[in-house]
Amino acid sequence: MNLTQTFASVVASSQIDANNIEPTVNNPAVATGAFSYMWLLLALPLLGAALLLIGGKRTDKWGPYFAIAMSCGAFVVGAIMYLKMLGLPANDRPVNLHIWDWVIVGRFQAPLGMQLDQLSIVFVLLITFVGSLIHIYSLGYMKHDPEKRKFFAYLNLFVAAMLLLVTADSYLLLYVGWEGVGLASYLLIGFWMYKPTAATAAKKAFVVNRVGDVGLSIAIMLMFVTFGSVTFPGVLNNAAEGNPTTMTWIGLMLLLAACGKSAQFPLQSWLLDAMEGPTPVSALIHAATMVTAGVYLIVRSGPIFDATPTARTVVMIVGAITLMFGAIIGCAKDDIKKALAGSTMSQIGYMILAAGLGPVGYVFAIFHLVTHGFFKANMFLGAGSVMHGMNDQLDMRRFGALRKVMVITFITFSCGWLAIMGVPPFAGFYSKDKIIEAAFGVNWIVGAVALLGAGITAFYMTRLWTMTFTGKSRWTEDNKHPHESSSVMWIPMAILAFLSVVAGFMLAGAIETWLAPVTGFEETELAVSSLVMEAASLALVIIGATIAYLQYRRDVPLVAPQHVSPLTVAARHDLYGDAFNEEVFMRPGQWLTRSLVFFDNRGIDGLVNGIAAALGGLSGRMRRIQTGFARSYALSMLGGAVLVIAALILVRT
Amino acid sequence: MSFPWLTTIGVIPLIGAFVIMLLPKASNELAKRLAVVFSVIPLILVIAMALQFDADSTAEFQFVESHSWIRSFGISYSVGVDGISLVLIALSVILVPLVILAAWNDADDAMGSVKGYFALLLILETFMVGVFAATDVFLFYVFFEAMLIPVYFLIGRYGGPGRQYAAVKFLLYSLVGGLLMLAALIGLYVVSAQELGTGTFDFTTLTNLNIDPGTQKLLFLGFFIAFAIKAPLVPFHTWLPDAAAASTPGTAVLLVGVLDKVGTFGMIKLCLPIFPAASAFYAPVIIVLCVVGILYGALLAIGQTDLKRLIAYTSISHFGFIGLGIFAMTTQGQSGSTFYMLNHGFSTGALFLIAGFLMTRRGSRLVADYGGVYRVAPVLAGLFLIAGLSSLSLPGLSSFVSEFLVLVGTFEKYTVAAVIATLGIVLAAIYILYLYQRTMTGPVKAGCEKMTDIKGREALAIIPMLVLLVALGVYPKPVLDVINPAVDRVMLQTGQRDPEPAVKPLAESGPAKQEAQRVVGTVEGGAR
Amino acid sequence: MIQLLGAAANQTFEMPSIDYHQIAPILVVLGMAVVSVLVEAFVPREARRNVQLVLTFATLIVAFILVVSLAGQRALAAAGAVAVDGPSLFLQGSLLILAIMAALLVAEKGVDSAGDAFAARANALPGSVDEREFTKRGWLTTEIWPLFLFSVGGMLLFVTGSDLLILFVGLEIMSLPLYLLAGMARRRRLLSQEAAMKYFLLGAFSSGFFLYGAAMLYGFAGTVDLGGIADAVNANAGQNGLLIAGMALISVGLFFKVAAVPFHQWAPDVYQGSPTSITSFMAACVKLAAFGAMLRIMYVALGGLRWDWRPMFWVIAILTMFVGVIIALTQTDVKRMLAYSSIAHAGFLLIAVIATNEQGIGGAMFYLLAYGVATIGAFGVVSLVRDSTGEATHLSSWAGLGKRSPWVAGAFTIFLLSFAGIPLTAGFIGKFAVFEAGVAGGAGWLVVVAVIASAIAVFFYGRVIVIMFFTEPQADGPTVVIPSSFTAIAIAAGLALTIVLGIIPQPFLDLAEKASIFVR
Amino acid sequence: MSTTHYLVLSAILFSLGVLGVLVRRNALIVFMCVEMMLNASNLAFVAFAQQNGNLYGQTIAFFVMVVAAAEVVVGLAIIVTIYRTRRSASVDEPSLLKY
Repeated sequence: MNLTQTFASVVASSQIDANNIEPTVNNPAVATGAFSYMWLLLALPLLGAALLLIGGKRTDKWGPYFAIAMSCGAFVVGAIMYLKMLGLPANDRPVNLHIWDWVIVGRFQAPLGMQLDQLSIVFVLLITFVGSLIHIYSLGYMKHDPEKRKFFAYLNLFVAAMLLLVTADSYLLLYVGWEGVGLASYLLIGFWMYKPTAATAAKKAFVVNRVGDVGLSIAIMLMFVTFGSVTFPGVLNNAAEGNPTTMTWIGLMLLLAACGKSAQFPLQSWLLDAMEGPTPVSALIHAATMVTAGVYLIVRSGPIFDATPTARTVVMIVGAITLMFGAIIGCAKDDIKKALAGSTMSQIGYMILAAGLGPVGYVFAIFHLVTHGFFKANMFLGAGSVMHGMNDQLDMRRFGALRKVMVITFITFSCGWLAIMGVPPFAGFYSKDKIIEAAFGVNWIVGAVALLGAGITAFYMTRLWTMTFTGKSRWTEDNKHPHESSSVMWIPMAILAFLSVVAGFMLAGAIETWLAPVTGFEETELAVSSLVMEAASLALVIIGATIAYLQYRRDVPLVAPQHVSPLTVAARHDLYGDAFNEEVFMRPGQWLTRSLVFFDNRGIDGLVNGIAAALGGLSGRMRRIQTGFARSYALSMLGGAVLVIAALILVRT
Repeated sequence: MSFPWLTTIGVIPLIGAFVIMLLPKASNELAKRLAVVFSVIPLILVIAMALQFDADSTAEFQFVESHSWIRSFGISYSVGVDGISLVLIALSVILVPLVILAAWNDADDAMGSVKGYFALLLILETFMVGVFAATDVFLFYVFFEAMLIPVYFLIGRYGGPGRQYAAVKFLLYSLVGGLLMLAALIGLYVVSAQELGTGTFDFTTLTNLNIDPGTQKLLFLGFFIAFAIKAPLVPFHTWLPDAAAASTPGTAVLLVGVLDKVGTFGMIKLCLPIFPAASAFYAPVIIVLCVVGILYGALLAIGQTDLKRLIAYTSISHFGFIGLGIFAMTTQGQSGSTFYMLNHGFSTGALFLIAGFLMTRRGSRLVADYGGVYRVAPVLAGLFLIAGLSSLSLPGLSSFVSEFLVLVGTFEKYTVAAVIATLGIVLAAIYILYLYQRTMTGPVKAGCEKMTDIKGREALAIIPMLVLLVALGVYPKPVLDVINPAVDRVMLQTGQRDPEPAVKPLAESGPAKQEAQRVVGTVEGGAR
Repeated sequence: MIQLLGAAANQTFEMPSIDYHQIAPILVVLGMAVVSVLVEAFVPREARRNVQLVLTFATLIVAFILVVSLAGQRALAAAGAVAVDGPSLFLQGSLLILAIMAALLVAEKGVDSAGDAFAARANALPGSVDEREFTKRGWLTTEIWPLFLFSVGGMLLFVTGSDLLILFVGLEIMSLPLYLLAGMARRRRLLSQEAAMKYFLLGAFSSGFFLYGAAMLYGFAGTVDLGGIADAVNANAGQNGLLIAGMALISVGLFFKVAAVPFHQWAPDVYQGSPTSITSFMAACVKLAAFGAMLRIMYVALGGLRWDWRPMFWVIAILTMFVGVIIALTQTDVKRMLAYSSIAHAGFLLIAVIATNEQGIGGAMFYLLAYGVATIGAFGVVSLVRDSTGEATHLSSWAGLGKRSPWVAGAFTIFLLSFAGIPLTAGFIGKFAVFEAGVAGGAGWLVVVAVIASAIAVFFYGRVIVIMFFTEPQADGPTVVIPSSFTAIAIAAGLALTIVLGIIPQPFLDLAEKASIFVR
Repeated sequence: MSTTHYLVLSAILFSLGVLGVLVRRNALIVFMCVEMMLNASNLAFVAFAQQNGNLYGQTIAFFVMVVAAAEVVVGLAIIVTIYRTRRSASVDEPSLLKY
């Protein structure tokens, strides 16, 4: 319980007034002492991945354990860094480790360096902690998979990339981590590549993420052109000087990147398909860590967004739209993982929305990110446990009454369920209600959306919970004997469940203090007291949960009913996100590709071959002039002579 | 006179070729082994030479050798290297032994003599070293054209179906360009004779000429079209897919990996410094061509059904990037392009070789004939993925560094072009991953069940390239340090400067600053 | 000679002082040609061939040594009739080298089972009993040797002639034996005779033009001395019908000899029909001699009028290049293809004439030498590829030659690459020199046109390589005959010179450069 | 008579010769026409010699006659051989060498 203890001690140790703190100038000190070993954070998991991949089958036996050790090792390193950081005054906490010069060309200077500050250490701890738990869980979940070693290698690779993402000291290096996690995600979603669906989903995830990466690329280029630098200090400390239009563009491009990675509207479509991957992957990557990278990016780039209200508003709107989008999809899905994926999308919508609120929201975005990391990972692992017990069945209509046979899973899952709904005193209550409050403080429409989202969240999560664990069993023939998972799987779930319960309580208040020096913080000004807000949201949650419980408690048809409202149909089709992509991008794209292939063969190459053919034809004609008759040759000579004379006379005149 | 590094490096493969040709019949195995030996020696020499290369030298060229050759036309045998050419020579001498290893069984006596194949590869190596090392423009041209002949035979004699058409097409395209360049070359000589009294082909002297802009434009076109055909830029590209598809994988690697670089090398080393005004004049048009090429090549790659044609089209897209960086005329763009040339050689080289391994196993060039290969040959699939990821410029691999530098360099001057070009990275993801999906994933296709995984010799050919891609991605400094001074010189010769950033930075984060911080840090650390 | 005639006009005949050393090469060759005729008359049949061979080669070598001994001289010799200057010596030297190589081919007796490449007796009817009888007896037409020597002598005269009469006489001495030689092939005699007749009639027709042009110029200038004509041109810059007509008609005669379009049509037929060794002699030496004369006339006599004749030459040059390369594209006979290629080369060479500068002279001379050695080598190879009916000149029968006889095919490839102007071959340096002269002489765009034509030309050169190396051999395809050392030496010399001139051209360029000023 | 008359006559003869080469089929006649062109030149030379007051032209005419004689020898040899082979002296007779 290292994390909770340490977070709790924050409350005691730093009693700075948390109201309205300006972020300090981003000027990290050079890492010394223990900090100079922060490269181990990256090196350990990277070593694990490299060893397992290069070592091949030789490492099959001990590989997974080695990977777990590397991940846990990274957590230990992170924890030491954190403790070390605690001992420093707030403004001295950011440290920078210059590893070596990386891309140095003219004015373009991107060092290979790590920056550890209050914001990144939160992520480091979250990633390594949840990551390690999921490593352990996978030991059980992937026990029988012949390619287990590879799976652990990819997990380690992911952890390394994710850590690079959050500890990079420049946007360019962040980009490396950014795509590194994309690669790991690609490999893990497509882990069962013999399934064409998995292969397609993996590719789709990567490609959609690349669309977002275009945004990140352009943002970095804009930063370089504007500030002559791509490092965090170089960009962020000067952000206020930038031309507002430029800053807006940078902001929007960063948002595009965030949309890709965090499955925000309109780049949300890959996340649901990504559920093709093994469940621990969904828990780690597509719930707890990677998908929150967008939030990290926006919060990290706070000074840029502070300089551009326009971009911030767009961020907020995108967050709000996705919030509803994910929630609605979550309501209609019968596949337990897809329902959870919809929920993830929606929750990240909350975070993005919070990040779009500016300094009033940054810390809550991170707060929710952390608590969500715990409870959503917990629920995904729970879902994995259910699947494990149910012979890889995913359809919730085939579940029911699992409460009795999978007691531990039921309990841990319930903790997560309560946490995500925001029932006090579970973790989500603290983090989500702060976001709703902050949203109301900025704009009541957005606030209302956030509030309504809380109700819908309660509905779909209760639906999921009810259909899975309560009611009558609707199990199929081949999985008549569900069973509880092994301890190696439930212990991580239990730990996460515990955190889903206490994290919010422990971190509330402390996290503002901790993060404020980096992100800045402003107290929300509300017309009504926060108690009223909390009551309203709780009421909505109870209403949503009750409706769901009543509806799905008893008779759930084995096949989804066909005559349902258009909204449900739309939600089942992911609100036509894929259909839209298909119609607007894929089909015209395919048409374009085909016609270009045709054009290249017949047009350009046709022209070239046509010239050749024309010359050949001309040659065929011209050689006919060579008739073989001496007299016609003589005539041609005479013609030539006339030509010569004519040419000479023409020149003369 | 110091040791003639470059001549030695260039001549050794040629000697090797002669030795191999003189071997008695039916000594094919010995020929292959000798080919490895004669291609590894230059590699060792280049490494030794590179270690002595002084990146901070003020001299334009190092390891200079110069002997008068054809005095009547002011032609000399002059070789020397700067950062750009050193990188490309290194690329050539690294790829040739790897290709020889990978191409071990590419040729058989039914097609033509096995000895001939390896002798031609070695002859080609000589010309490749020569073309990059030449500091006399005429000498450059001589190698530029002479290279065609071994390649012509490599394609036409040892290639697959359609090799005759492809070989002739390759030859004609290249020669049309080459001859236009010859005309421009002669023009350049006459201009230099008018200006200096006696004509010269010496590169450094030519860069100092003051050619009148109108003439520059004409001469520039002669050179540029030759290079654009070679590189190849859209719309001069259609020879490449045919040539790459019809040739053996080894030939394709050298063709696309090194030979085509001669085009982009010429653009940055000849067109820009000698014709600065014309380069600046045509740059916008060329930028447009390059951007079109990036997207066009990528879209066509997506639409291909033939493995090698597909890879060839990806290269067309990549050459768009290289051209873009060169004609953006910024330090970042040009350094990026130069570095890109190196990386592209490795990534595309690896792709072609692995495609070749697939083809030897399955006997088909069609993408549709493959599927599920990763189950039967996981290592092969894994290596293919890494090569592919490098082709799509995954951050962390060296191709990312170069591609990003190109984009950022372009963005400084041609924002819209850079933004459109950035879309190329999405298309790159599509063509590579779609290819990977179709060939490697899914259920095992009929005909692929018996595929064996990669063997020792094949792995030995591929892995060095991939290792270099990863290593240079993480630590590109050694290469960038070599390239940067050369690019700075090109910028100076072209009279171009990088634009200033819009905001004067308050907090610098350059190395100087870093250094200062480090010092302060240690002092504090010591005090603590 | 003009002085000689002038002296006659003054009624006081003075013996002109003639430095015989200066005209010794010509005298030796022509004199020995006469001796060669006597050999035909007095030496027994069995010994004739050997005697003729020794005589011919000795003559050519001695003449070459004499040319070398004249190096550096610059004078109008033989009372102004011939010019001993750089160009003429360089061209004479080149001519003699090429003639020796061609003579080696002519002397070949090992490839045809029935004897050498010439009809046993040229007057025997093809297919007649007589012919078979002569063949069986193994008779050889040794008359080719005096004819050969006369032709060489004519060429030597043609490139040095400094007045129009000498040029005309040289032209005829050069051509008349060739008409006969063209018709003497042992195999495919109908073709050979047809070639001879066409060559003769059209050749005579063209020399009619040349002579009438000479008459016009004489009418204009009052002299046939090239220097005298130049003086008259400079003195009389205005419009003059005689001058224009003379210039035009003389040009026609020269264009015919170099096979420029539209005066080229004889060339493919004659090249194809003649015995291959004679074709090589014509292609290399006649072209060289004719261009030598053309350069002299256009530079020395008509140089002052270059602005008048240049546009006309532009037109002819462009026509020549394009017609040559385009028709060559679809040729299926190797010899005919080489003929069209030779037409295209004439087009490239015209650029050097148009340049009207010193580089033009030097460049053209180098080009002619480079082209000549490759041509003789290439035809030498052609003469080796045979099937049961003689030479297999149809391209399709060359399929897979590279696999059967890699060295012969390799040699032919080098010659083709030289024709195509690929670097490291002689042809490239030649092309470079000529194009450089063109650009320096203000014909930049013509060079661009030439470059495009060269690119088209690559197609048919490349096609031959494709056929030889990239296609499978036919089962009953022709074989490469192992020649005697005559042809082998000729091909090897061609190969060696093609490569040496390509890689270390400087000594030859030096020579050509030093030799690039006409005396007048 | 002035020189012009001779020149006109010479031009007419030359043209006739050219025309004859173009229109006549018999190789012998064609050859005769070529000889006529040479003789037209001779006439011009002689006329110009008269006009210019020197003997060059007249001397040249002698040379040309010699050359023409040589040409006859060669030409007749060729034509006769062809005639013996083909039983025809037509220049249009089967032409095997073309295109």
